[in-house]
Amino acid sequence: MRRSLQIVLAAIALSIVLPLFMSLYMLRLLILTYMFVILAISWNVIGGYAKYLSLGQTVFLGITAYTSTMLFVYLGITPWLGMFVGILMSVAIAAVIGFLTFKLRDAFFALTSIAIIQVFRLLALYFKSYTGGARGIILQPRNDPINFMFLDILPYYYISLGFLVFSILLAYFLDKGKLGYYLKAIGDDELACEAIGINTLKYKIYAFMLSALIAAPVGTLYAQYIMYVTPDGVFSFPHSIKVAVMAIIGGSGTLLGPIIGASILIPLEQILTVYFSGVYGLNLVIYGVLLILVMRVIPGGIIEPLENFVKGMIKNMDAGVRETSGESLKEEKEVGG
Amino acid sequence: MKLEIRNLSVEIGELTLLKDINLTVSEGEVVGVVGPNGAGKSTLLKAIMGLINVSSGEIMYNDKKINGLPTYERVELGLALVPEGRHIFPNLTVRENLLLGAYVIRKDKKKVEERIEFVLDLFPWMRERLNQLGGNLSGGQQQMLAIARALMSNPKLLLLDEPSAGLAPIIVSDVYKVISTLKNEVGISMLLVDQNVKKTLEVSDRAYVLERGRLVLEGRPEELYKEDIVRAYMGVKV
Amino acid sequence: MVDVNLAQAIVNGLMLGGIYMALAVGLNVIFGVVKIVNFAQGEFLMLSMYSVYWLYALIYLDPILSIVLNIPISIFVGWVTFKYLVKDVVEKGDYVHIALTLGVSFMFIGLAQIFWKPIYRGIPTEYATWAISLGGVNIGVTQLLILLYGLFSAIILSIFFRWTDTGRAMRAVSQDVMASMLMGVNITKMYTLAWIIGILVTSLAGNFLATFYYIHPNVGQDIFLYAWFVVVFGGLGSHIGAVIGSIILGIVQSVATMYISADLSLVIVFLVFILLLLFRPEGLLGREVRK
Amino acid sequence: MMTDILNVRGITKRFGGLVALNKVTMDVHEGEILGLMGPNGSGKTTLVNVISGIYKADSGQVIYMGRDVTNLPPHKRVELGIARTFQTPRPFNSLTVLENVMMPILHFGHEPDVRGTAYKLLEFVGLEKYAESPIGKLNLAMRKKLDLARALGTKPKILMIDEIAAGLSEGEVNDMANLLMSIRDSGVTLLVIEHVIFFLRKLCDRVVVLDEGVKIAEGDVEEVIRMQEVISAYIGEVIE
Repeated sequence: MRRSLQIVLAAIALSIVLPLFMSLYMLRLLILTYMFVILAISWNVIGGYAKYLSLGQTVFLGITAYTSTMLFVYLGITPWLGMFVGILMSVAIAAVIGFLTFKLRDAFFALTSIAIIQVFRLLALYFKSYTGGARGIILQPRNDPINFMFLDILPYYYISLGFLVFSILLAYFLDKGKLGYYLKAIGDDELACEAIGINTLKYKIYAFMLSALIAAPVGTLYAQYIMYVTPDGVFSFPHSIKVAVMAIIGGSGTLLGPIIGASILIPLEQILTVYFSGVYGLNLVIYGVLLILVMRVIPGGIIEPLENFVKGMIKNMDAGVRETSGESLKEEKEVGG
Repeated sequence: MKLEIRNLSVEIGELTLLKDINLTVSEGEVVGVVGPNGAGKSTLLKAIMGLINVSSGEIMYNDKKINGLPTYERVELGLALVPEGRHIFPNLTVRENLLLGAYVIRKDKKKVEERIEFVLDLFPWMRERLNQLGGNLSGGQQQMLAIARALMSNPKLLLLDEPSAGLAPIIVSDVYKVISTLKNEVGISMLLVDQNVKKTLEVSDRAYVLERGRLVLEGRPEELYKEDIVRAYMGVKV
Repeated sequence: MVDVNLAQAIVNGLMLGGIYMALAVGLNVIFGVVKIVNFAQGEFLMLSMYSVYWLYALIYLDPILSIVLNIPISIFVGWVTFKYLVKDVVEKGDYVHIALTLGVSFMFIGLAQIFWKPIYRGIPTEYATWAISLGGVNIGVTQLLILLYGLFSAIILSIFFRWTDTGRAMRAVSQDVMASMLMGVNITKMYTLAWIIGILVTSLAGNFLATFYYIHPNVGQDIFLYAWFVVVFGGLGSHIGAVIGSIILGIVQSVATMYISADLSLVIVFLVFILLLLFRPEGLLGREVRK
Repeated sequence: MMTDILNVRGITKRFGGLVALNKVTMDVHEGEILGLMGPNGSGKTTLVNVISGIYKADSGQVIYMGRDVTNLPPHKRVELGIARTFQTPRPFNSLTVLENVMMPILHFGHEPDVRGTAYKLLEFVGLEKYAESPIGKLNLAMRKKLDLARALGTKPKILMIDEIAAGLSEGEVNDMANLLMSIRDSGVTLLVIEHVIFFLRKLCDRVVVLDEGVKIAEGDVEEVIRMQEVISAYIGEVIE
């Protein structure tokens, strides 16, 4: 336990200090990765724990992005505030969607989730006079911290880091807390849940609201960072699928799985685009092949073999330490477990 | 036709369903297996058909080991099972259910028609209902259909799993009339598993009593004492 | 008097429904028998359209005539994908099916993008512009062909399922796997066959679609979402449901396009779909799927 | 004077054309162990599903402690104190043994020390050694005990137990019977569905016998299992 706390603190310190020495490219890559990690964590709440395969998860990103941006452009309300309005909207809409669709299962639910994100995308396209239609809403770059706008990239980096830490904390408390238990149980066996008195619909809706809460802030961050919002960019079916795939490849239904999945796949995708810039489509092939492999070989995701590997390493390290310092067996058990 | 089971055991995980079963069915013979629920009767029939994996032992059919064969090959060899709970195809018509029963002889259209006539003679009421959906038949009719369907492939050995389960007494008598006809007039070999001890013993040439996965008694029906059987079922002397 | 515009909208909707129908029928066979929700079905259509395209571009073979070559190609593709990708996961849950077939879909789209670039291609056929005029209502010949193909495949499959031993055995498998085994049916063989038929029916729709539609690595995704809604709407596994569902959704979309807006027409289709699902989750003609 | 904890009034349940339960009426007295017996397909599990709310009866009422609960959803009934276990145990596989038992305790929140209470329940059923183990480590008998412990976590007043002896060895069955008696001694009324008869004889104060959805006998165990109707329900017909 102490060791993992040390690792976490070290990681946070590194992610605060290192960017000061990084190239612009690296920073952009990190911001992108952080955003996708957050989205994958958000997906995991409903798709990983409760096993409801949502394929329209970025709908909450889109709702918040449009809300805060429109409030800013038309009413001059700072996106900092608009973000909270957007989050509230996302969470409320999650509750409504959840109430309507959680009676459906499996493919029905998956398809409906696709339908919902398409509806939002098409609505954003249709109400051109407010949303700018397909061209979207474009912001003019300027340095205006009060309105969530920076010319330098570092502020965006630290904000996304903040959001990331926030979402990991939420995921951590979910995983260790009551709701996490409920969702894992719902994912295992809904009938058995009803039999011990759990109103499963209620907790699925809570979970969807939490999942919206985690994804929503990314909407405003994305809009302010990219400086424009388009229907295809934020209500994106391909991105939604990618988010689900990252979490599944990393290990769905676990705390670390989505983080690992997104942290591997986004940089991998970027590296591939650099080295094979001409080969458009390669990243899709990689996603596809990985997904097939994971489903056929390690349905639990990369985290399964990784966890065993790390556990083995720690054991070996501790064995080495014990030989020299004669530590007790008890400690090893604590670390291993 | 000869079925010989040697030292058959079936285990699933830590659960032993059958242990060291030795059993034979000879040509033209009707063999009954009785025993309370959970004794392993259905498991035995499923193992013979290859619906469940055998842990050890041998299933010999006509002196050939059939343990590893897939179910459809066992059907091709001449085995047929009327499963517990009937399992007729509810959304197929009666005729279609019968045609599926003839799946392994489907290439021989003349033979199929012959078999249809054969089972319709056995179950005359079915003639008028050939185009009804199987799911719309009553429980007793479904049971008859399940038997008729199994007979379509002209099996050498018919396995029957709980043919009387869930049926009213009068229907049970009808089912057993059919089984007697099959025995006396058609001469087909049968392995019959049922909770209905009296009916089973009446129709069997030989019988086994199965209790908790083990064969505890074997003999001709008149050699099996009523007391022993009731004790096996109810745990009390009556 | 029926307004000519409305009549045209309905006819257009019928044609649109024809496209959906052709694809929905293939999806349905696979779902009905193998019980797999194939999220990669659209990519099989896409691959087929490319093979039609290349047969045209390289040896100048007419898209309709190339059906003859497309049949063995599609059967082979179906067989290989089932054997090496799908077979081992048939017994697994829906979650695995969806994720695995999504993976297959990505892989194919990616490969198409790598090999053929994300550019829009088309096959300039002479008959693409032919139309029949009926009292002011125009019917495109190529669209009519795909509608006919959709109806034709639905009918042929219904006949196959109703009147042949193999078709009957497949229906039996879809109702009760254990009992089908007891009838002597080789289940794996039936799954393989159903998968191949599903892929074949969808692939051949590509021959017709390629006569007037664009060819692009994403074409399957764009169309298939709607085909899926049709299938779910009509009732998973029901051929008549797929036919009726595709016609209804096609007409709703087309009429809404004419009277409201092209963008909102899809929103309306979605809303109709979602409403139906909420009140009749098994679809119009589907049977209740118990889990 | 005995009070009833549960009254089942004229319950009928049909599936398509099949009548699974036909006007079944029975009372469960507070603090007793009532056996519900009958051959396969006689409607025992259906009755439990109707009482627990998983099935909706076509007609009839379920009265629990004087209150009509016929139209309540399953989780509400659990809240009131009606719990059940399943024929095949249904543990939550992604949770540990202890976490499985913690679920209902967490949910109802009537205990400050969730972990401790769950652990005590595990001790009660004899699984404390496996508290931190994954479900895969448990054998069938243990999984059944886990199901019991989890159901007890809902603080039931009446617990319905579906075929807990099926598939267990003789030693395990005895062990299970003792466990059920200590559950009853802790103040929980038990409705025990079973067709292993020696288990019922060991355990029950009274039994109700169902056959083809109809109640055919009720009363003292030793008397009931010697009744001709009951024997013939079990073994078909009486052998002369």
